[in-house]
Amino acid sequence: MDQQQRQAGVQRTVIRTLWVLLGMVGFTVALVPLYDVFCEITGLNGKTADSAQVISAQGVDDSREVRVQLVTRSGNGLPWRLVALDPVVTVHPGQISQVRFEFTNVGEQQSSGRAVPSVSPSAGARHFRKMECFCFEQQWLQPGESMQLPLVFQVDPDLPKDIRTLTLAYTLYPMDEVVALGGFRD
Amino acid sequence: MLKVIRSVLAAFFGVQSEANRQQDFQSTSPWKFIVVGVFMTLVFVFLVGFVAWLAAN
Amino acid sequence: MASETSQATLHSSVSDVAAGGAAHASHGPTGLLRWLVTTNHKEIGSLYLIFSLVMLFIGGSMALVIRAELFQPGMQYVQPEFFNQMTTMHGLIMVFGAIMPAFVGLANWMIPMQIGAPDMALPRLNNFSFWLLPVAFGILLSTLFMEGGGPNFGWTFYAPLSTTFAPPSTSFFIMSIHLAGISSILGAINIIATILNLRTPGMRLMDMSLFVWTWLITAFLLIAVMPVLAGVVTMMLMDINFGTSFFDAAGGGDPVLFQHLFWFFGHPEVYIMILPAFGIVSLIVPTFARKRLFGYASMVYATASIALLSFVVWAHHMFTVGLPLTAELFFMYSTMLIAVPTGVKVFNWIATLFRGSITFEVPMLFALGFIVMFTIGGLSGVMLAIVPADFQYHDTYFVVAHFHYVLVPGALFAIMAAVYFWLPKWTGHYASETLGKWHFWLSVIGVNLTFFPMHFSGLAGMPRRIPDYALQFADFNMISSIGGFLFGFSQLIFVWVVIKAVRGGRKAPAKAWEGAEGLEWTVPSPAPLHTFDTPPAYDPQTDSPSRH
Amino acid sequence: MGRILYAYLYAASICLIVLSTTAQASSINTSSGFNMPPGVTEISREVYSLHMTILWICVAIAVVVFGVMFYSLIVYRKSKGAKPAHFHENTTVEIIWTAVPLVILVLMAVPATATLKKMYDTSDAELDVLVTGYQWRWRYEYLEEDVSFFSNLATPREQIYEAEEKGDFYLVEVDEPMVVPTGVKVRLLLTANDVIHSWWVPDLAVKKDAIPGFINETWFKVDEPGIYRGQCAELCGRDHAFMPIEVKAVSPDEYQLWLASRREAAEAEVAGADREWSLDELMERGAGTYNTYCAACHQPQGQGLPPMFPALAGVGMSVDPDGLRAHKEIVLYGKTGTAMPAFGSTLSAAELAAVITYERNAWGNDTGDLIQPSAIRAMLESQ
Repeated sequence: MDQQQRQAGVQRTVIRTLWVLLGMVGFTVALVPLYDVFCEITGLNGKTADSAQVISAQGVDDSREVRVQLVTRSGNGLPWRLVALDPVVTVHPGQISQVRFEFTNVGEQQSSGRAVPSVSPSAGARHFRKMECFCFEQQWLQPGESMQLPLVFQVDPDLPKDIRTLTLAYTLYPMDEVVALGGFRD
Repeated sequence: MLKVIRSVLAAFFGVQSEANRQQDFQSTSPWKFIVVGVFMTLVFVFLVGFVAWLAAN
Repeated sequence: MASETSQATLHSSVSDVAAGGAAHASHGPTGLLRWLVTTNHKEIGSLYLIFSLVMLFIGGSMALVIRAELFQPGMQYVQPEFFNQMTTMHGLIMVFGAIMPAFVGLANWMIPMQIGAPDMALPRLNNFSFWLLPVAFGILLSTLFMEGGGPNFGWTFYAPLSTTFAPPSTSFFIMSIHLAGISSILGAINIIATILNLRTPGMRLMDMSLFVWTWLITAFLLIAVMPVLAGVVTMMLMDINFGTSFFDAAGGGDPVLFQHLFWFFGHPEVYIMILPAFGIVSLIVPTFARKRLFGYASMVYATASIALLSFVVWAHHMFTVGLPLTAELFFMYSTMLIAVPTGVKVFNWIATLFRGSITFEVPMLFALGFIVMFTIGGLSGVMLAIVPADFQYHDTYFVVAHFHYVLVPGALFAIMAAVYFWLPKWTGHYASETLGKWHFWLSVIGVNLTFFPMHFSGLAGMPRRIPDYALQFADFNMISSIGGFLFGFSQLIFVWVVIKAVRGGRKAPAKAWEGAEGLEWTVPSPAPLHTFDTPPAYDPQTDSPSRH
Repeated sequence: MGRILYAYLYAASICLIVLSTTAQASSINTSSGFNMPPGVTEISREVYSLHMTILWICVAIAVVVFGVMFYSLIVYRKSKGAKPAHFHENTTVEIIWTAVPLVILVLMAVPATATLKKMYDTSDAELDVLVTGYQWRWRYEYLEEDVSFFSNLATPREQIYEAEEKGDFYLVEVDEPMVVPTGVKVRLLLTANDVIHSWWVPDLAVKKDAIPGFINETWFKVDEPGIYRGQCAELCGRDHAFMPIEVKAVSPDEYQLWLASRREAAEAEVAGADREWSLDELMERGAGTYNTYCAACHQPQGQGLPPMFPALAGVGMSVDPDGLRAHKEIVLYGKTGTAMPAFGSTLSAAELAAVITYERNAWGNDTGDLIQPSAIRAMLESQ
């Protein structure tokens, strides 16, 4: 075989391989948003939607009761106190309920924080619909300021039958600067 | 086309007879096999996923 | 990425081949500079092999630090933070610095000779991809001397331990991974281009040796997953330095995303480290059984099948992160299924041995050791696939035993087998049989003494990556440590064997082994610097490993 | 080829010798010393039998495969005059040896699926405990019971650094075990404060990752009273080896008594902030608190491990007379992006005041600052 042909072949192969490589780079970049979408659809890892959802109009299922536990935690570095004022509520699937949380800044400076939610068991996460939640945005508090914020939610009636307790945990994190890449999309 | 699918299936199974193999390699372009292979992988993923879903519920 | 540089190198390399392939390097510079600028596939192959041998000893010394500390319960020699750096660096160096470059080195040496090509398709790119490696690992090793020490988060570098809570040197670690990754990608492109275009006239794909076949598939795996690794470390870099939150829940990210991305790379990576080993064993077993490989076609198909399936099993490394039930079941089933084509390979080798005419030269010993011990590692892999049981095995010494069986008497033994197999071709001299046998038997005893007890300590409840442990695990750890030192020091015999063979020894003919087949055995031993400047004659009817 | 066999027999005999000696060493779980512990729950026993089933299947496969292999190696030696055969393919044989493993695998998947489904069924638990992984300790919060506490490694440093004889439960003992009632389904909610940890108790067959910002769940039900020990299973930094787990299962009555005593102790701790403390009292209390919660990073002599963990002795805010406010804030609220947790919500006012006083006066820091628990309480309750 002559050199000319070989050289052309090598060049063709290299170009094709580079295209495959480029495709994989693109795929990698796409994996992050794909993962988020996948999580939101399946509730993978207990993630819930990060913006208000519409009310599911399937009606209230009075035959079932679901216990909803509300747990709060504080991350490192924010002089705030977050208290669930209604730590446990019992709801019927489909019913719209409201619970209250109290945020207090015990520090000496104005600061901002955000409560990041996680639902367990994760199979129940996508059935936990939030109509109104402080977790959709970050909060600002003056020193010594305290405020009560509501969470309006609905457990949709499609919740798997074997889930009778849902735990919603909020972890409070300081928000200094947010780079909208990979994380929150606000 | 059916032959290609059969060959790819054989590949998944990991067994192929020499005669069929010879036939596969009569065709010069591997692209048919690669495309069918990737497609069959997706089918396989879907199938296993379906079985897993059935088993879970 | 260094795209401009590589583009430039690439173009000049292509024209280099066009210029006749024979011209380069024969009247180039001499001495050290010659090795720095060489474009000869044999010289670059040697560079890769020497580099990986050096890395094997550096990574091995780190393993011995680990084993020394674990010899007895209590903290004796190192502090926990240094211990963590040792486990991390040991893993990174062995995976990216020893095993992978060794296979690339073997590919460089043997692929052109096995397909009748004068050189690799892109010789200058070849040189560039090699020299990226010493730079990458120089940077990686230098992190050990930086403030706060080197990477200490395990070779899997799970976020956020490797991002928010990592030592300051982590950016250098990321840079070295990038460089090693680019090197692998360029190497893979070169190998694909060589195999697809430079085969001697008459050699079809299905006439290639299994080593070439497995490397072709491995190269595609590299192209597919190295960008994912590069992507994941880039995200880490941004999380550390630019305030993004890919893996940080505080900013809306997710640490589990890291694990998904890492293992989407990491599982195919496991096969990158084992497929070329399959190829090597598939050459050596028929040679010393004096019988054609059983089921050549099935072997090729099974390799392709393993490669494809390796993309859909990644989460079996993550069974305890709390995946939904359906996902756990999916990954359990797919993992069990991937064991089937792997098992088929083992059966094929044994069927090759069956009714052969077997002799036990050193390469054969290592290949047989591979089959036995890789199978042990494979079987414990099947156990690990069973999710409920994996909850007990996960992150224990049982896992450590499993993957070391796959990688040490697996991948590493295959590399050793290859070196003994081709040393006569490379140096013109046979390796010393006596020393080689000592090396083999001490290695076998050392490996099993080190890693077999780890199954027991893991099952009994010893977590991995701990510098100190409960008294219950003391005996097994002591044995593992003794075995580790025995294995480590036995490798000095190997160095001596290689040096001896380079300097002299029993002269080898062109066809160094009675049962050997393939084009590499048609050129004289030692192989001259330039082989197959004119493509050799090839008749599939008589020369193909798949002939009837 | 006898030599290969010999080598294996040799290795095997060494292993057996070891097994016999290990059996005598004190056992930290129900393991025989070299096998998976059968454990103490219905699930753990199921997992164990699943493990034994696949183990024996794998052994059987190995015996067949290696049997054929060694038979070939022994019989078809060239030195015995073996002549090579010429076959190199047999589709029927190949299909059989592919199909047989496939069937075996399917058979293994069925019981595994059933057990896994049980392990995932966390419904109808009677007790919910939130477990939080910290670098390097666990925290247990009994939800709806108003009981919470840290569980720290109890093994003294002297044992680790060879200055003292090691105890039977070296590295697997804690100061405050997690106490659970027997016969009750306990649901664990797992999360972490900093990096990923993994909560593992082999006897309960429970291993689940604790992921910062996310919550996972699993469950167990212990039938027999006893102490079950485990360790963190996910590399979490320097002292990963030093954050054990101890689960103490007691009768439901005893459990109620324990809850009451915990609440009482917590009340006493709160009441401690009502009175004035002397410097000596604070220093003594502070030394204990410091060694339990701070010494792993900042080191027993306050020298730290820079750059990750800053020194406290002689430098920085702990010797700066104007640094008191900042010092209190960092201890109470933690520091973003570091391992420094917010102790304000987890330790008592007395402990916090004591440890800050200690840090400002120990190792020659000698600032003379004396922080009263009441001042800390005022800070936490916001002005």
